[in-house]
Amino acid sequence: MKKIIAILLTVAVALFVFTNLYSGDSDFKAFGEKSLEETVSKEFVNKTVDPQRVQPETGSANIVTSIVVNYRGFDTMGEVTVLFVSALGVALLGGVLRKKVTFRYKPGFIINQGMKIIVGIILISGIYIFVHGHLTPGGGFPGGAMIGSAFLLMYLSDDKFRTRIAAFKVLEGLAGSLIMIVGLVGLSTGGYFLYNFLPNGEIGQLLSAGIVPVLYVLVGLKVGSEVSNILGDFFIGEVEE
Amino acid sequence: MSQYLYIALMFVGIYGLLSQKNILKMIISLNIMELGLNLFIISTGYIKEAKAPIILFGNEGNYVDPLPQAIVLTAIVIGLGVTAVALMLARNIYKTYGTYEIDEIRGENDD
Amino acid sequence: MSYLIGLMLIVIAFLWQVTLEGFQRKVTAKVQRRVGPRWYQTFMDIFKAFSKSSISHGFIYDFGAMMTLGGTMATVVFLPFSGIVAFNGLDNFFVIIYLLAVGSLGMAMSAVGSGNPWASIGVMRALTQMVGYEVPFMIVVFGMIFGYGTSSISALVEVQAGGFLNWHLLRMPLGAIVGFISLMGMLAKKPYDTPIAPAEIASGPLVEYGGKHLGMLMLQHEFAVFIEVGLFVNLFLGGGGIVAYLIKYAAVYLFATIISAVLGRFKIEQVVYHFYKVPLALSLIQAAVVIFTGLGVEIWL
Amino acid sequence: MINPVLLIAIPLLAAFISVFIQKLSWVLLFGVSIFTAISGFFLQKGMFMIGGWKPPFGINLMIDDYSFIIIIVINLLFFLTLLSGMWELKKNKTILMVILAGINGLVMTGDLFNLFVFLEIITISGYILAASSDKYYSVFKYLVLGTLGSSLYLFGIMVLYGTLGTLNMADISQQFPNVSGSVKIISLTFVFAGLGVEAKLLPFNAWVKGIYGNTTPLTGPLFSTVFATGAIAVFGRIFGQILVPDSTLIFAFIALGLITFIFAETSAMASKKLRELLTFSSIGQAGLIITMFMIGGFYAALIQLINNAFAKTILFSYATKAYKSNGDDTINNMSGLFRKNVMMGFGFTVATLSLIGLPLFFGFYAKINMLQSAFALNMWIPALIILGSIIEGIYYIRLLVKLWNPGEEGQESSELAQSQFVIKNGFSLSLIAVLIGIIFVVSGIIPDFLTENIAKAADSLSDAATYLSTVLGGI
Amino acid sequence: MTINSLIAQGMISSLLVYLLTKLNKKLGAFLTVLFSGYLLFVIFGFQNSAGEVFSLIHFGEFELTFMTSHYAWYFAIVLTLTYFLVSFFNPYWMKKMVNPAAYNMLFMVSMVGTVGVFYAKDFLTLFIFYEIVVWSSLFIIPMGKSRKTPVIYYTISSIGSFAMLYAIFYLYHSVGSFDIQAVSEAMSQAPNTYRFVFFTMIVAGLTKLGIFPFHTWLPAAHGSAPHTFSPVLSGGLVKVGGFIALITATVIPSFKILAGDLQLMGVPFENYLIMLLGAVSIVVGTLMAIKQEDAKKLIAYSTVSNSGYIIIGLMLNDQVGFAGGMMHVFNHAMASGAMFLSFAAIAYRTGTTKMSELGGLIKRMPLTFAAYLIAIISLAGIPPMSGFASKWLIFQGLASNGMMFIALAAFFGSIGSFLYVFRPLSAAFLGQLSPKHKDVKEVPWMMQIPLIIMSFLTIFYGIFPGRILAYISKIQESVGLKGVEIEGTKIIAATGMWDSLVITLVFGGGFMLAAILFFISPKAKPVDQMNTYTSGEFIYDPDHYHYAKNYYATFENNYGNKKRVELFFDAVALRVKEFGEMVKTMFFAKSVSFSIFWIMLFFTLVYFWGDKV
Repeated sequence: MKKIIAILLTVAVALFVFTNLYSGDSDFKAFGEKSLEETVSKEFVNKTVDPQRVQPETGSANIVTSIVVNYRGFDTMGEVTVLFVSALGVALLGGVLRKKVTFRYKPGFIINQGMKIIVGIILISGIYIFVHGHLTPGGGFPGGAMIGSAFLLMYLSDDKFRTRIAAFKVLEGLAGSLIMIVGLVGLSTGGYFLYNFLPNGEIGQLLSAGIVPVLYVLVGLKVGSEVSNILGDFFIGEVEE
Repeated sequence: MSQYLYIALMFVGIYGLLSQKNILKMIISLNIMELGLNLFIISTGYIKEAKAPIILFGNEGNYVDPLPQAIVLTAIVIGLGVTAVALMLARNIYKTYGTYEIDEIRGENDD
Repeated sequence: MSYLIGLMLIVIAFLWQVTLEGFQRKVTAKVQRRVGPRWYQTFMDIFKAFSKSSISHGFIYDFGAMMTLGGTMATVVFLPFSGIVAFNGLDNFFVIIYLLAVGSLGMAMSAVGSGNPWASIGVMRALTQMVGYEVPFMIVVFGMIFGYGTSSISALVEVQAGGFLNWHLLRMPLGAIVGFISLMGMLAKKPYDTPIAPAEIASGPLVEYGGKHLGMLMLQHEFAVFIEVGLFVNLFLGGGGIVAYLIKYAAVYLFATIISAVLGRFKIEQVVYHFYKVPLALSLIQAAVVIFTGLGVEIWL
Repeated sequence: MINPVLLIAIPLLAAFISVFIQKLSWVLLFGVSIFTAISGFFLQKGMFMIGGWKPPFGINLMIDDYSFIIIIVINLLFFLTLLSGMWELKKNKTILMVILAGINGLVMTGDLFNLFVFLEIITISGYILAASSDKYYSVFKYLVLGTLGSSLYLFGIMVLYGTLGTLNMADISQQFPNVSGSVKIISLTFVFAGLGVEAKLLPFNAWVKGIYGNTTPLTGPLFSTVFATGAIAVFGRIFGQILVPDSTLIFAFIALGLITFIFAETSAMASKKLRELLTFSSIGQAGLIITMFMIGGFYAALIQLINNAFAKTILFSYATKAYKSNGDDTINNMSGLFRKNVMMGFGFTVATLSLIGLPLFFGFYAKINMLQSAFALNMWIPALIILGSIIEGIYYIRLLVKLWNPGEEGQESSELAQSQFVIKNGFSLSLIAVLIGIIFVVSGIIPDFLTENIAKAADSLSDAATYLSTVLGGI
Repeated sequence: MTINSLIAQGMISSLLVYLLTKLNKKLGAFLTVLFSGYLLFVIFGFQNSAGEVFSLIHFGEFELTFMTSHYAWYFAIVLTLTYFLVSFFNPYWMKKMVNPAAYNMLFMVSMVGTVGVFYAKDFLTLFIFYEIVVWSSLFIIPMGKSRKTPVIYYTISSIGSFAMLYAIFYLYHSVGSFDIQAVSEAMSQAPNTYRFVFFTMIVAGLTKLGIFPFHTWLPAAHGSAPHTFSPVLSGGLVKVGGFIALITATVIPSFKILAGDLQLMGVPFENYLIMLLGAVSIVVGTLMAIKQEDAKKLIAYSTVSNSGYIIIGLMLNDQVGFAGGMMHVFNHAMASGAMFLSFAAIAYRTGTTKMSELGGLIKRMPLTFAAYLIAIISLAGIPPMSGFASKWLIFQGLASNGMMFIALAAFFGSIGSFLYVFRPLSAAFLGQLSPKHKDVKEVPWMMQIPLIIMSFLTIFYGIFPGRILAYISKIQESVGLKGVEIEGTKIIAATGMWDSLVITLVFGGGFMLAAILFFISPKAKPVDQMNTYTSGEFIYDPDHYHYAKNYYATFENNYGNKKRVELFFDAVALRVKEFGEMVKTMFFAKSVSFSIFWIMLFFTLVYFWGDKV
């Protein structure tokens, strides 16, 4: 009975949403039918938000990156903070458990050795991704996540790895502080927080797009260390069965 | 149209929240809902026959809307953070009450 | 001058009512097939009481006795007696009713001040009974006051002038019935003699009294009867000249005596219940008739 | 004059630094809090672009009179909370700094999606702080509802984006009236429900009981004042200025606000524990304030918001301290507790009376303004507000009478019957209580010295044109 | 001296009193005496002032102003007098109080508050001070016996005050002004608005007066308040309700505005309805007072009954009845104040106010007894005390309008009052002295002062009621009524007249006559109280020989023993709580799904309801 009510209710609300969203007189742009001209994005794409700036406004080839890090860099700063807080939270919550993990299995030789090779590759590709965030798809977050996955692999394969969490904490804090400092430097040089105070260079170059790559690298490092932290904290309290 | 499916997916998540009594299942439901939502966000940026918004690829002008992509990036990360906290909470609940079933949790919120 | 008239009224009241009290005892005795005392027996009782020695239970015991007699005598002064009004215009119905209460209060205080629980119980009964009879009576008079626009008793007497057809006994028959029943209650005649109830509570408030205290209370009782019966005569029987007044008075009083002589005694809660069941309803009907239709006041024959 | 970005950037910077310099975190936290509390008064007004990108393309911070006053209030409250919860900070210092940044951002931001990000920052911080009570299931409930709420909010704003192609508040508020009804209803209800979770409106607020009811001296005042004020202020901003609902829908929202108010007050009346009672009172107040925002009584809503926030600081601090010191907060066991700490008792009483809206205290001014603006709409809303106030008054008076007067029922009040409870570490709270108490009394007699800025704030909220021109016309 | 500086002084000195009481308990209490005397003195100076306006402060965009008027002075003087007289008791109770400093402060605040209420020029000021009075008195009550009754008090008070607040803002919304004069003028054009306002605003008056069905707080609060505060509550604060009723029905002239409405027995039906409530409260108050065991509760119920007289008198809005109602304000303040004070005196010496535990105190506390006796004679409306004057006027007013049913209640209450006022007299002062209280002494001289003053005033204005009525006739003329007619000591109503002086003299003469008779007769032999007729039994225990418990048990048998209104209010409170619990279980359930269900339901409802916005 309960489930039926649940289904009915969900379906009812869903139906109402559908009918309202896609009804004839709805202004909502149906799937794929919108035009870029009607959104603020057209200025992002054309890089013509601020006509007084040196063109192109951002040297980032990846427009998504230019939005994420430059036009809406503030969101990114917030999102990094969210991740930071949740990493802290996981640590705090896990701190209650206070028990070191031991796996029921013993990592074998193949895993041990294979890991050493693969981790390097993963780390490097991760770093590559966030360093080239302004040029190619990807960026700080995917890169950071890859770094995190590398460390997950290390956790899984090596019991002794778990001692270096403190280093991540420092890295995390440092990267975060640097992001803020970059923002503040922008404030003091350009008058705006997160102002792009570096030259944009030429689109397509690695050293282009002003502070975008700088920030994205910092974000990548931060995300990587945070993800690693989260994972590390999860391992702390694993209860032995 | 696939956008319908995304909204439907969101409601599937909500249905999960409505009907599930297991904490882990609820976390999964939340994730399903967020997934649907993220897909919906992405879909609002889709433009027919437009390309990824990367200038180097040479599709001058004819890009899909990049803003939803930026937003979804943020949304995903936030979802990740929430899920991490949720999982940790689930572990603490299990540690404290020895169960993941909501009905079996005793000793909270009773006055 | 007014004060002298007042004093005269007090004397008249004393002489007339004490005499009538003697007759009343005689009548009661006759009804009950007894011989009964002589008609001046009550005079003798009172004078004797004043000459005997007595005991005092303290200040309030004495003070209350004085207060009750003084208050009741003061009330007599304000009651119109066959057209004689000591203070012109001050014969207000409410003044009389409430001034009479001074006497009751004094007696109650004095009685309870004696410290005898029987007295307390008697006082309790007296007060309770008062709640019973006063309200219907006042409602009836209230109708009259509204009807004639005056609460002066002499004015209410005047409107009844000109033959017995103008009497309120006939104009307001229900009111008169209520008035009479209330009168019985005021007089504490059977069946409403619950507060005194000699066999039950040893004469209630009077249990401790002797000598001059008793004499004063007896006097007070006579004056109170004079006022109560006088009120009925004035309000329902149209007052009249001195002779007519006295005859009406005697008739009412003896009629009440005869009725009470053959009846038993109510319990106190029965008294209140009784008064609120029939007389109150009748009085309300009477008042409503007067107030809403004018029947009995403006419209009459 | 201080650039408002600093109110976000400096706490965040301090938070990041505190991770690797643990020992300094105590200093950092108080330093940052004092900095924000003071600099709130010297905030530069106007529109501030982040990264120099003009709205609606970039993100902007908006400091008009409205956010100005909210920022001052929130930062002061945060500082007071820190003072009263000084002994409870433990490992939460970093998170507190993040919260400070998040709540400031939440109030100042001029972008709907940015608002979502800040909302998430404070809710996730909230989950973590709430978990310090060890009531994990309650926190989980909060988490589920909070996530659901923010997802609904996100859906709502993405529908708006899909329709209008912009996320900037000013831009949206300009175009919103022309949007078709079906999009309006979707976006409004979803945004309303999403924010309703944080603002504690009735069907969305199941988490509140478990969280507020199990607070510590730190989290109690933090949630009930800082978070609540921030959330409701955002609510007021969005529904008072940006997405102004039409007549039909606003009626539903007002109804919900009033239902929240009255239902929560009845629940509070049925509560036997102090924290739970305060919890429901907070919910009720939130409902009331949101109702006022919805009917357009911005001035009254703001006054009541501030009144409620400062009053709840004392109430929750005291309640949580009493629980912390004695392990119990059943009201019946606390009889005569104020006799032991008269200063706190004074503050508590004044705060309560102000909350009920009795004259001589600031709350009365709020109440008469509420009634005035409610009467401007119709006759039933003020009647319901008054009904709720009666219920609220009853349980608060019951509480006060109990806490001031030890003694068994039917016996003369005497010290002998006094509760065995004590309040530990109460010195800072005593100071706060007396301070706020005096402010309440003084402003209750001469409200002008507080209300001048509030009136400006209310004006700026109802004056959408100025907001638009400041944001979109600027630079 | 102006009213506003007086108020400011009062508020400041209340703080001063608080601090001084902290230093020295007695000192603070003496300061309350001093200040209330000062207040009385200053207020007295405003006797002939009318229409003077004083501005207090700007309260936001509103301005709080005071205006002197005759009716304000009348109420203010009655209340300050009550406060002043009661304050003499304060120094002796400081040791027994749990929080004397707060008591003194709140005592002062409530006193100043009442002055503010009466002199308010506009409704906002009136409401502010009204609420100040409510909460300041509210916090004194729990210092007595009960922690529950203040809540009852607050609940009922707040029903009234919030109804008034609603009315005030409704008026402000429709008239655009808080000013009483302005509202009064505007209302004559808008009888429909006024009709609504009349009923909502008068609720405040009814609650404060303790009119049925809002009477439940009176016995609860008065009965359990500190002994020194009960007289203020009953004699003083209740009259604030009378003032509200006066403002609502007379200062805003209901008899003119509602002249077009259905008239019942000469008054608009609105007034008549309120009078009916007054009548019911007379009956209820009387019946309930009769059966109380605790003297304070008894007096509290008598207050209910007397409030009924006040409201009936005020609602009559005529020449005679209105004057009676107004005069009853004073009479009841003095009488009930004196009654409560005498029982405070008894409690001071014996520690109890339960009638069955007392008895025979007249020998030990004769002055208290005398004060009580005079008070009850006045309260029962027996000449020659002042209480008779007001009752007589009210009866005349009722009679000339033919309000039969209300008169029924009035008569019943009047006769019934004999019952209940006599009971404490009999049970506490008369009868057998309990051995427990053998060594009780008369109260200290300072506590005797108010008793003497109250008794004196009661007698004085009983003999010369014209002194008050002359002022009341000024009030009547200032609100557009015909002033009550007085000739020397004669009071003339349309349906009769009476002369208080003559009655007093005649009564005095009668008393002298009786006294002469008494003293010329043989001297009586004083005997011990236990030396009475005992049906021949030997009685040794005075306690058992004292008839005090269940005094009117037989009478009570005639009516039920259920407090129906209290039960009703309790039931309402219980329902509210149950509803609260239901809300808790419905919306704050343990399961998350539950609230998600509600959210979904909310969406569904919104979409159903406002399909297209």
